[in-house]
Amino acid sequence: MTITASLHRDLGLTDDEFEQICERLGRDPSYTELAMFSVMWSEHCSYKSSRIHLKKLPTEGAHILVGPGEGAGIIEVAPGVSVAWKAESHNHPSFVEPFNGAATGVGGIVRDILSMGARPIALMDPLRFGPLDDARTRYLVDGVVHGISSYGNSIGVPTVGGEAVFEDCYAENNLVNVACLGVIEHKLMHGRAEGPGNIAILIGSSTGRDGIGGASVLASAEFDETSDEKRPSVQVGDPFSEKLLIEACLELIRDDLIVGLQDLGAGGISCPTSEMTSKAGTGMRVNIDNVHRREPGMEPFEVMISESQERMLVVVEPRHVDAVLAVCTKWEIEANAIGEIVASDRVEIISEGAVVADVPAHALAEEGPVYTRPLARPSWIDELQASPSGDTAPASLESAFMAVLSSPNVASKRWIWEQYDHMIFLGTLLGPGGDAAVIRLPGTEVRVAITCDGPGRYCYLDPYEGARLAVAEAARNVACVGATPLAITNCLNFGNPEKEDVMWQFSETIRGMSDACLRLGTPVTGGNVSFYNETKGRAIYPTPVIGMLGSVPAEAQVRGLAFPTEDEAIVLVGTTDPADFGGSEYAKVVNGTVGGRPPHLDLDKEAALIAFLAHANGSITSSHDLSGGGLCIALTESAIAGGKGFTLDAAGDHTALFSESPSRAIVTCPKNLVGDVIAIAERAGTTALTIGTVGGAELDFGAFSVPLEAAMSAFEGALPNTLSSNIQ
Amino acid sequence: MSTKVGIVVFPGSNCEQDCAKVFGEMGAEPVMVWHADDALPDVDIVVLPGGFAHGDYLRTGALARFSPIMSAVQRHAESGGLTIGICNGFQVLCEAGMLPGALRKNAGLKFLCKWVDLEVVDADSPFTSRATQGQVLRIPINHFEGNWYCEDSVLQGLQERGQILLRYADNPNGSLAAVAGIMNEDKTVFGLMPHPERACEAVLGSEDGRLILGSMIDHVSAKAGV
Amino acid sequence: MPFVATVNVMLKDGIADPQGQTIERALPALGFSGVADVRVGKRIRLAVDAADEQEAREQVQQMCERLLSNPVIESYEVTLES
Amino acid sequence: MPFVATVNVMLKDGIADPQGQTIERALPALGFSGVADVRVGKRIRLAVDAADEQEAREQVQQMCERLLSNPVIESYEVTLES
Ligand SMILES: Nc1ncnc2c1ncn2[C@@H]1O[C@H](COP(=O)(O)OP(=O)(O)O)[C@@H](O)[C@H]1O
Ligand SMILES: [Mg+2]
Repeated sequence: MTITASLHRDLGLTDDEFEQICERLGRDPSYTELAMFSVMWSEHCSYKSSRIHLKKLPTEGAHILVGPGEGAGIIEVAPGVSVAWKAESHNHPSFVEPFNGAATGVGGIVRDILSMGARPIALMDPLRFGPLDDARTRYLVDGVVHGISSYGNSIGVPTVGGEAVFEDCYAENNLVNVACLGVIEHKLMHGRAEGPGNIAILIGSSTGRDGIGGASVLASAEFDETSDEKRPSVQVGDPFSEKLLIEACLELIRDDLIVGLQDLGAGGISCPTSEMTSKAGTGMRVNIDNVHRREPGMEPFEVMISESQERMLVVVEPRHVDAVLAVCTKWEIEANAIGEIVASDRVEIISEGAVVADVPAHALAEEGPVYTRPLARPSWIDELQASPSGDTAPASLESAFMAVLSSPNVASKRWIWEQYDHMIFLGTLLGPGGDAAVIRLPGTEVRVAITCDGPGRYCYLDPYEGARLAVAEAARNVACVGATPLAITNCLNFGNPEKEDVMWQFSETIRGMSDACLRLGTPVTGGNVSFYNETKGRAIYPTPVIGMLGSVPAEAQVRGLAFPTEDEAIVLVGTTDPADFGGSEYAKVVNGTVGGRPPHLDLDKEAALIAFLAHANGSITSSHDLSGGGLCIALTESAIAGGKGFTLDAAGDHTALFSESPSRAIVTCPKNLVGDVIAIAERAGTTALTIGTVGGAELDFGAFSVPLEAAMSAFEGALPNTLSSNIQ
Repeated sequence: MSTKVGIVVFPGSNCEQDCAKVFGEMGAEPVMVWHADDALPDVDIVVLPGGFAHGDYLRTGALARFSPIMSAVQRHAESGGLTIGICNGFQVLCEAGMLPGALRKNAGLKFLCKWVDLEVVDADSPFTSRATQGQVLRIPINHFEGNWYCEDSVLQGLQERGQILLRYADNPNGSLAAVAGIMNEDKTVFGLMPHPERACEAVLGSEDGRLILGSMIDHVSAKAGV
Repeated sequence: MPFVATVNVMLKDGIADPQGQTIERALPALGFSGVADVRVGKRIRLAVDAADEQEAREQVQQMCERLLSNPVIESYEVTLES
Repeated sequence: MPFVATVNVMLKDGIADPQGQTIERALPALGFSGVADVRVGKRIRLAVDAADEQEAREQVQQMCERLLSNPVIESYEVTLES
């Protein structure tokens, strides 16, 4: 095949990028080389639009062993005990084919964790869809959840939490983010191809024409009517092979048989062959005739960029090759030596005796284009912030409450998480349904807490404030279950970066995330950027999803949100601003408004609340943060979880009940400890006030009262009633 | 001399470590047994753990029943040794003909991971002796294919011979007669969809699983005592 | 001699079919009326090598009995092309 | 007029079929040799009521597009008996 003038454009490369490629090579690229550059230099692999911004994030911390740039961040959560924590997006593939798109999303993040030498032990799935009254959306929800369920359950990794948010802006661009937690089992590994003479072995599934151009076409081009033609590049997941791959790789690491390993994701074989050598300052000579294939007649370029799933590349000393192959045979997965590490700095691809590509590894892996995209604060943001926040009082407090309680964003997500194995490993001390999940690491008493939060509406109203609020809520959620916030991963979902307002939203988000992470002492250990979540010119809300990791101090009690005992006092910690309605669930559901400014966040007050939740550990019996829906929803969730009603001392109006002021939580304690609890709060630098008592079968808000039973059926029924009986 | 428990690992099994941990904490001695071996080590109890043997491809348990180890498991049962199949292990035992019936997709056509209440139908067995008849056990289920079925005549026989050991209090998957766990005629092989190993620690929500796993250990010790 | 076998595996009559029932329940909502008795089964295609059709059929039937179908709940039918 | 429709749904060529591959890899160990190209699909039987064969066929094809098959990765074929 020869290079036609426009070929690089078909592959998603600009004329300018094509020029740079020719410069690096000192000649025109071969077709195979062009294909390799097109995937490695795609937005998805090269972060060309986001790099200069991501550099500004705080990444340092005493307990951070590995920061951004590798398969996953590594955090030491207890002396000698380290975990890997990373989020990924699979948005576009999941919109094209929800079941397989979501399933392969899980497979991809799990291999990222595995590439660090960690055993994947928990998953979370932050999801965003359009409104549920649309049949196509219900099909997407069902397919995505089924895909995550079938893949995650089958590989034996529990899915212990996530998010499910339904907004118009996601109708044509759903978000399927997946976060994975792993624990270093034997030793920390690096994706480096050290040592000329060492052998590169490809293990796992055979290579077919899956997702040809996936990275550059599926993940990096805005949707339009033609996206139908992109469908042939759909990839099918095979959780069975993934499970065998996990066990085989961990055994290779345990027996010290490999020098380095990396997963094959977007970019296919092009990715590890260039990145592992580039990192190690070596080169690799690859004979792709040895790549085990599923289909006959594949072109070299297809082999090089195929995104067939469930594959890893391991680098092995010659003396260990046989042992490595033996382990793979035992686990019944295919393995073939495809390359040799060489002293040069080039990746050389040989097919049927001919050199089809010969490229400097660094050029592919590191020297991708870096863009300083133009950005500008859009004029519409001023109008938006000046518009009403939607805080006007309801006709009936009670019907407003029932409406918010049964809104899909607030209602129970049980319909989703009951489809996920959330118990395997016998370590799920707190599973889905609470503020954060608490996982006891296998073979230890070490407990970590994880949660994911991404308040898109706040970010739409003000990306800087929204990003700070996202980090604050995530930290608050792990603090509520008894943990100390340690570090975050993130998944940054945005529209088209070639548009000034989207790029502005992105830079503001980075600024906000940085400020919040610095103040709360939670560095960024890595993450993922997904641009082009935009259809026919309509972008999603800027949606930074924060994955917070915390550790529960050895002496501390793990705490749920359920009201545990009758007659205990309910204490509200933190102050409520009656004006905090911008982007709130109440404003959207009751007044049909998304406008004004997001709730005001004072990071010092947030830090104070987090300190309180730590210091009060011995005195309080439950805690639950206030988020979507405000105080009345938090109270109701704790009542339903505990199967006990409550009575408030004073009748609050809608501002008291629905305001979404951050830095607040409700806690319960025996009445005789109320004094201590309030004192602890004041010492920590926040305020606390007794607002009611646990007990009875009514949710008595003073102004109105609802039977616990009625609230429960509204809360539990909302999702099943709309999503019941789908086809699988 | 502690009870030796052989846990069979098929490619795609994923509850083997959980079973080993729990049996270990109960004073037994777990050993992993690879499916491709054709002999069992010297063990008193065989466990077919939960998971997705061979990816559950074709049918759950359809490929696993052909694993070389299965004929050794059969001999173990025939010679009076105890065998328990949990979830996927139950499916394998049905496919292998070591237990009657078959497991279809859940009536609700959804994977279900949740806590359920189980009624002990018969406490006079090596698998339920630590419980009492009619006792309600809280143990989680975790499956897509747990909808047990058999022909009426077979069901009758099972009822008459007291081979149905556990029933769902609130049938979550459409199983015939709400059957959650059944035993073979010789009282040596027990299969159940719920996961007793997930209910052996208070902080995880229940310790009722110990009544089932413990009954097996008791049975072995009693025999050894004789 | 190469043959291509097609095996259709269906749940036996009288055995409830949750998949079929779910589809049946979903159809009216999509505007399809007058649909009944929906049954969902498997269709397996494979290539076998055998001396003659006779032998090929026996091989495939063997596979069905022992592996491709579960006689407790399923029935099967085999068709062969060479 | 009542018709009985049979719908065969198979993965499109080129789309990976892990299930088929796994079965194929397992067969030799189970004593079945000389088997290749295993593909696993769905077979759906249903009864439709329509004015004539023409209308019945159109109805069922609609169902395939919207519910019975996943057009992104699967192809289907419909046969009708009255
Ligand atoms: N897609 C999902 N998968 C699994 N669990 C989910 C999902 N969506 C929500 N959940 C769980 O439901 C509970 C409520 O979610 P959410 O309202 O986002 O909590 P919060 O407001 O504390 O962030 C959490 O425990 C969360 O983990
Ligand atoms: Mg919360």
